[in-house]
Amino acid sequence: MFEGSYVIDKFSLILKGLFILVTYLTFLLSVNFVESDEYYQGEYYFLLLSSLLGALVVTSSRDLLTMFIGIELASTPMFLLSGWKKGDQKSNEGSIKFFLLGVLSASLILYGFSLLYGVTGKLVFSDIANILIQQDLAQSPVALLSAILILAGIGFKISIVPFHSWAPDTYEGAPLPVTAYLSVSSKATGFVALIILMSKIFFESGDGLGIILVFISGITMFVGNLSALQQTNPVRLLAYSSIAQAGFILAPIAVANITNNFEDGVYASVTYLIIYAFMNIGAFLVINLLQRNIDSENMYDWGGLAKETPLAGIFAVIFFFSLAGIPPLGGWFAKFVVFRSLLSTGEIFGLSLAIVGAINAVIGLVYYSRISKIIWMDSPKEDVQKTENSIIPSPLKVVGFVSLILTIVSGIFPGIFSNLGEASSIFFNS
Amino acid sequence: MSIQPLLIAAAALFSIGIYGILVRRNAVMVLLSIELILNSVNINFVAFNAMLSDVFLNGQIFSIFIITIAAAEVGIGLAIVLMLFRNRETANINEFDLMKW
Amino acid sequence: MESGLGLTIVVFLPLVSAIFIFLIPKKQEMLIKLVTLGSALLTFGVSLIVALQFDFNNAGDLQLGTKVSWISSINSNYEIGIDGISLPLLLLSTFISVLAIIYSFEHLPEPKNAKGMMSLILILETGMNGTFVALDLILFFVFFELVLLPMYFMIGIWGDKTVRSVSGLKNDIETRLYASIKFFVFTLFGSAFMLLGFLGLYFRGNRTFSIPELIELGSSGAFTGTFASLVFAVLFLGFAVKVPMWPLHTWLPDAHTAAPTVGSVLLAAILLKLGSYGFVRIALPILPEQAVAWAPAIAVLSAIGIIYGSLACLAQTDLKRLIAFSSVGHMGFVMLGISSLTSIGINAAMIGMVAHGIITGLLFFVSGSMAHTYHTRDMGRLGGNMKLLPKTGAILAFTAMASLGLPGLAGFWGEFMALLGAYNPLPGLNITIFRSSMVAGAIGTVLTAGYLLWMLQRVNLGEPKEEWLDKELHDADNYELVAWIPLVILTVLIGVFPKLIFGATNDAVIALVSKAFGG
Amino acid sequence: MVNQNFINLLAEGKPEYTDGGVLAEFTWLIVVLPFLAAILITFFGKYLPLQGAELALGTVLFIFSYSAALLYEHATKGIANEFFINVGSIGSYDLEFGWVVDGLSIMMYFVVGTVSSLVFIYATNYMQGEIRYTFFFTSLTLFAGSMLVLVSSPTLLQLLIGWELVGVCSYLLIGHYWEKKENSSAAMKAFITNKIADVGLMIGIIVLALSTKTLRISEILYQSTHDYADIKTVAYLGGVLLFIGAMGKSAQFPLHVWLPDAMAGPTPVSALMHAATMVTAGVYLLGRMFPFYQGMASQALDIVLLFGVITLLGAGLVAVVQDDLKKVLAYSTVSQLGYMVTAMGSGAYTAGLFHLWTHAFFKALLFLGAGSVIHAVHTNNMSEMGGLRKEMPRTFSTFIIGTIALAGLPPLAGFFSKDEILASLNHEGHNLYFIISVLGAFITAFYMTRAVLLTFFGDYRGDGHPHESDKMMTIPLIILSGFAIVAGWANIPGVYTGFTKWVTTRKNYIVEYHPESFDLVAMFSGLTSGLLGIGLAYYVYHMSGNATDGDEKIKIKPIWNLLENKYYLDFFYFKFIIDPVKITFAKFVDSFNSNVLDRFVNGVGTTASKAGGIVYTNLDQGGIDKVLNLSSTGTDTIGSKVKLIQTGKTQQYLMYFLIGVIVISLIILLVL
Repeated sequence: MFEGSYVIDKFSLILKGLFILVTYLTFLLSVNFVESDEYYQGEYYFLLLSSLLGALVVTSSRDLLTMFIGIELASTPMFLLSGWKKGDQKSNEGSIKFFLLGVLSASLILYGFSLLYGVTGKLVFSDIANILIQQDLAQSPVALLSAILILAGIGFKISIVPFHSWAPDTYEGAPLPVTAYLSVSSKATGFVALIILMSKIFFESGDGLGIILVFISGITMFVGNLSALQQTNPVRLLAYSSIAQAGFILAPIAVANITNNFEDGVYASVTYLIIYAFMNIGAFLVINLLQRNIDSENMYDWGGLAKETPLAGIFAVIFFFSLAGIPPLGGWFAKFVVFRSLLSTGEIFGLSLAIVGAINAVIGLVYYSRISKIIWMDSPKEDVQKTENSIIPSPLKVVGFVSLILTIVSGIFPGIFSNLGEASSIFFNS
Repeated sequence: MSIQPLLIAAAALFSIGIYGILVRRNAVMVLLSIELILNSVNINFVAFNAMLSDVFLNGQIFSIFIITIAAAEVGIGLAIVLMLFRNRETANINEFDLMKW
Repeated sequence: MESGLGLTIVVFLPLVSAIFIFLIPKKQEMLIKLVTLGSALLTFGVSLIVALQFDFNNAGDLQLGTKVSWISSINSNYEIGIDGISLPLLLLSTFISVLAIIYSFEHLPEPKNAKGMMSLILILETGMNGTFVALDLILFFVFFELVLLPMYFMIGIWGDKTVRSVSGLKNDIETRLYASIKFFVFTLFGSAFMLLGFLGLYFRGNRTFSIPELIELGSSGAFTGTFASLVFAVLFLGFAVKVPMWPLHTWLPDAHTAAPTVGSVLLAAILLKLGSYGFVRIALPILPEQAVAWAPAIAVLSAIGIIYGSLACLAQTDLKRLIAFSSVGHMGFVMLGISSLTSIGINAAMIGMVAHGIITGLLFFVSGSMAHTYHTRDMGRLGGNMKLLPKTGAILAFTAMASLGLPGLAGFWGEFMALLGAYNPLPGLNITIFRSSMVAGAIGTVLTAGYLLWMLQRVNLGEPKEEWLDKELHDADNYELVAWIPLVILTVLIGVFPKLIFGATNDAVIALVSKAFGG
Repeated sequence: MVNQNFINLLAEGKPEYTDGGVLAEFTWLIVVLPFLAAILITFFGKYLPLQGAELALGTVLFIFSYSAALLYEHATKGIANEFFINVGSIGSYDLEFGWVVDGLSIMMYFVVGTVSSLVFIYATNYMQGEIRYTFFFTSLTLFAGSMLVLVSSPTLLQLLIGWELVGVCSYLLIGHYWEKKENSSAAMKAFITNKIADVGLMIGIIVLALSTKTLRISEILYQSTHDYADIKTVAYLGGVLLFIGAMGKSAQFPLHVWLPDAMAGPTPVSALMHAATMVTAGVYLLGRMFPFYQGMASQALDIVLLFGVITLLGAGLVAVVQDDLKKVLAYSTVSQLGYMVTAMGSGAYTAGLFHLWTHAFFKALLFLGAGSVIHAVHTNNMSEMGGLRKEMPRTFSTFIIGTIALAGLPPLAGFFSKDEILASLNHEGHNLYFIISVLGAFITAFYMTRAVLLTFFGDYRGDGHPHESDKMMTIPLIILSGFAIVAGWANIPGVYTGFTKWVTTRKNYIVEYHPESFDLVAMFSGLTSGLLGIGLAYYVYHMSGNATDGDEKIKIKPIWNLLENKYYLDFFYFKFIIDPVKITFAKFVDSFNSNVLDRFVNGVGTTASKAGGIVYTNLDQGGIDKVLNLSSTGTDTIGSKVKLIQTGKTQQYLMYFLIGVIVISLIILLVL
């Protein structure tokens, strides 16, 4: 379509499905939030839908302009949504940080795009790649510089170190459903863009890019996980957790850049993204549910909360341990495919990254288990005020059970999701 | 006409914008700096288009899109700044550090 | 039964029941307990039927299994089956689960919550049974890890609430919290790397996760060199943590001490076996060359474990902690047997595993019960238990005797045969190391006798301390006896007639050894 | 299940033995029955009129009659047969239980049966009213049963099982009065000491089994008498290791320390243990494996001999200084076991077993007699006895018979057996050992006479009025004294050598010296030393004044102290082995575990957490500030830099972002 700048293939369809489902879950998550205060309902949903549209465009875009529009469309509404709690200064502050960094990153992407255009004169990825290869420019400094600028710009969206600093603040400030959306859909959009760019344009750019990505991926895991260990605010904890997870998702792409085996890498990343989406939404839901019952943002005050809302307690166990990657919950398979793609060629960077990943899986367990530990094992703190709120609204229940089923099913019958991942990767083989 | 001066101008504009982002305290000024950066990209695109004599005018089209989007972003940015200003009675972005640790 | 139906039922019935239990309202405790017991009994029954269908004449072959595509994209299959090596452990697992549930009928620690405990036990059982029947590395891994969550919560929620100081940590911490996370992190640490090892095998081994296929490849020398030694190292890490082998054992005493009675029983009886079973099922046959290279190290570590565990026991004042350390020693014998790489040694390990499961399980039952009755595990305060709780005391004495490897009881075979195996390891192994390890192990038996008798003297014998005299102490009730007596009988039966185990394992072990090591 | 194996028994030499027929085939009954009885007694004993004692009695009486029948059959026709039950295979090894019916085992069955029966009868009365009466009989029955498992064993495996079961039963019985810590400690000591020795046995079995590829004793003996190379290389080692095992059970120096302490148990236990069921196990083992020792491990026999001699002398000397009547007898047992082991060591197979046989009867007699005395006076100490010969005439007269038998005066049992040992030593040319053994005989006579004098002569020094014991106790005494008299006649050189024939089942394997007639030198020196001992003791403790002063007259302070402290062996063990292990090592390991390993683990945890803190606070949240602060401290700041430093959070994040870009660019473009 449009001379190859907009394609419909399995990759895009599968990811479109994911985005739509995630947005739907976010809607459900939002119903109560939007109703609970005097927010602008119509605009809220409109903006979310706009963002969804952007994400859908990105999955299909195969030229610079379409992709740029998609990215902007996906992220611009989020600037507003993250500041949706108008009276809340934290929300404002998160919003401005998000905005400034977002715009900066957009500019960097643009600058990179402009360089690419300048070198090749083309906008469509396949053309660009052809010319880069023909004229032996794939490893030229200009191409690399544009790659770096683009990487930085997208790195912001997927919040990898060192472009992650906005994430904790914004996550903390933004309304919870928006945070969930940010950490899932926005991040996925970024990854989709990254996957497309890396595999369509920069696949010949030499090992340097891949190696730097490998390092970024490893450092991201460490920084995310180690910082998450320090958090007392559960949302901030999830923010750092999602940073660490980004490291995992990035890892296969990074190694694919070195080995040029994008099929495996894309397969792993997409599978991870799909599984990650549901368990992360579930995790945010858990925070949401628990916060309804207690008036404290310090999770260490949440002792014994599971006894008040056992369902939330069970959700907490499922989703957080799934994030930690404990079988038979979905997260294990996500980690597994990542390890699998890292080791597939037995090349040293993949191997090292796999070891780093294994260590990080263990570190991650410590803080992922913490919330379950607090709400199930600790005794209630007496000085914290509790709000009786035992009835869980049905939209939230739906979100919970949908995510729950998907998380568990993806752990027990990973075939379903891995087939999606595999299907999506086929395109990249040709 | 050589393309270098244009590119250098664009790069300079870009750097000025970056400097502005980093140094200006007033949020509005920061927004303006962002405009500078976006415009530097525009110059790039247009210049490249001219240099390559791209018959599809891809660069030109791209820059029009950028202008549009820049406008939208500044609008959003101003909205956010306004909201902040209402709540904090200041537009100094250095004072926004509630979530320091 | 080519469909593998029986084994599938054995594996998944508990899980299905656990889900079913989730749906029963919390108030109907009796119903929950009955459903749990029913499903565990049914599972045990089916496992017995499976055992009857098992062809003992071909115990070396994998039987009664099936192979269904599971995760096609990575060529991982739902491949299950049992042979003489896994059958005894499977039966042990289903059996001990039944007993644990019976025991839990009346002995739920605080906070009661039968629903939670029962469903956790059932999930745990699925994990344990699954590990013993899985013939696919990924399937194995999933089941292997499945036991973590239930056990983590079992320790963390129902565990020991005493606050204690832990060296290296600034703040005092509740035993259960410390122990649960330590257990979890340790095991995950091992298994995360183990998974990498599995993947390594997958990529070098024609992209298959099937254990039988990998064994074929392994015995034909497909895995060699640095690659193989790396893979063995990570597999070792994964399994050795679980066994646990010295010096990776430190999670064990804490976990056992903190866990509720049922938890420590299942932990000792079955969970530890997952590690040693992994060695026998996966590490040795797939990487025979590396197994030979690593065997001396394993032997030495086992010997250290035996001596170390026994010495540590001598210094304990906490009854459960003592038994926990004794596990380190006993599993040392199991690993010593395995490290000899001979059919004798591995057979010894197999019977050692079963015996340790029965005996140490029983020890934990009894000690847990005593801790519950006395509200203390401090052996300095106990004493005269034979007078206060004669039934419990008698069983404790019997089990301690069994645990110290008394001939005629189950524990003897594992120890003696392991030493027998270690004296003449596989030809080509360094005989000095093995014989030294064997002597160390033999000295360990003396120390074992020492600490167990000392424990008996302090706990069971003597006049009761004054603080207990005016207290009303309840001796073992019927639920406890129903849970314990079968183990006592089994201990004697296996002790007198080891063919119960060897009959199944011997052929399988011989087949394994001859395939892997040609001996 | 049952298969018969004649290869090693009858295939060679003259088939002068029968297979024993039904009688042999059902010998397993006497092994299994005690265990069944023990279970029955445990669960139903309390409800029976005699509280379970009748079951125990019935069992041992059955054993006695069955073994008597076997003995008769054997003495008339000769039986040699063995039966196996497979209980599992491991590798290529068959694990087998079974029972062997040959002269040696029949002799042991008979000894166990006889002594047990009498002790059990005695105990029903002796233990009347004692705590845990029923359980006592359970353990006692088990004890006898375990010993039968041991002696009936055709495989080393079953031997080991019986071996350790005996140890456990002894633990139960010695610690019968476990309310007192000394008693349970004594029980533990017995168990642990035996366990240490068992390690030797265990390794010895492993060595032999692996080199012969079998666990069957007969097969091992066959190989060791037919010059098989595999076993030859390990024969010395195996022999020594097996002997270490024997040292534990048969209380040889330096592992004898448990035996005197074992007196903590009730007296019937001591009688059983010292006469029939436990301490003889070691000698039995040496006897059972004798063809192996002789065939291949003759060097090991030298060691056996050495330890036997040390034991017989050392323990005899300690017996002299004891005040506790039971301890005198205990050390005497150790000393006599020394004789048996010496005999085995010198190659006198029959003599050793013969001494075992006679000793079983008279030592049981002595212990039961001592028990009768103790029962009457409620103390073990001879210093509180005296003059009991009037009050307890039957006990006295039987005790005297036992004493004379032990001292080795003809025609009582001890004379013949001891004489044969001495003769054998003399014949083999072990002159030094011969002299020591003769000296031992002198000491034996001396301390026994001393004990008799202190106990039965002089005036009563205790409280209360002792009475003769009940019939149930004295009848066994009388029967036993009958045995003590006649048991020795089973093997009189030149007259009747039936015993030799009884025990030399595997005739072809054992080459030993059988005195055709009395060895006059040996007989003369043995007899003389015995008489001298009696005479000297009589002089010191009776003729020259009060019995209690006797000790003072022969007291040579340093030696006496040494003996009273049992050569400081216990002290040594505690100070240098047990305490270091139990306290130093154990504490060390424990603290290593919690302070090194755990600390390391927790350290990793805290380090990770600290690293998290550092990453989070310094890098993630404030890194730029620090970096810029550092770089600006040296140089005087220009305006822009100052501004940079003062930037707030948002701009710091932006800064981060750009620095990230720059660093990455530099790395990619310059480094990679």
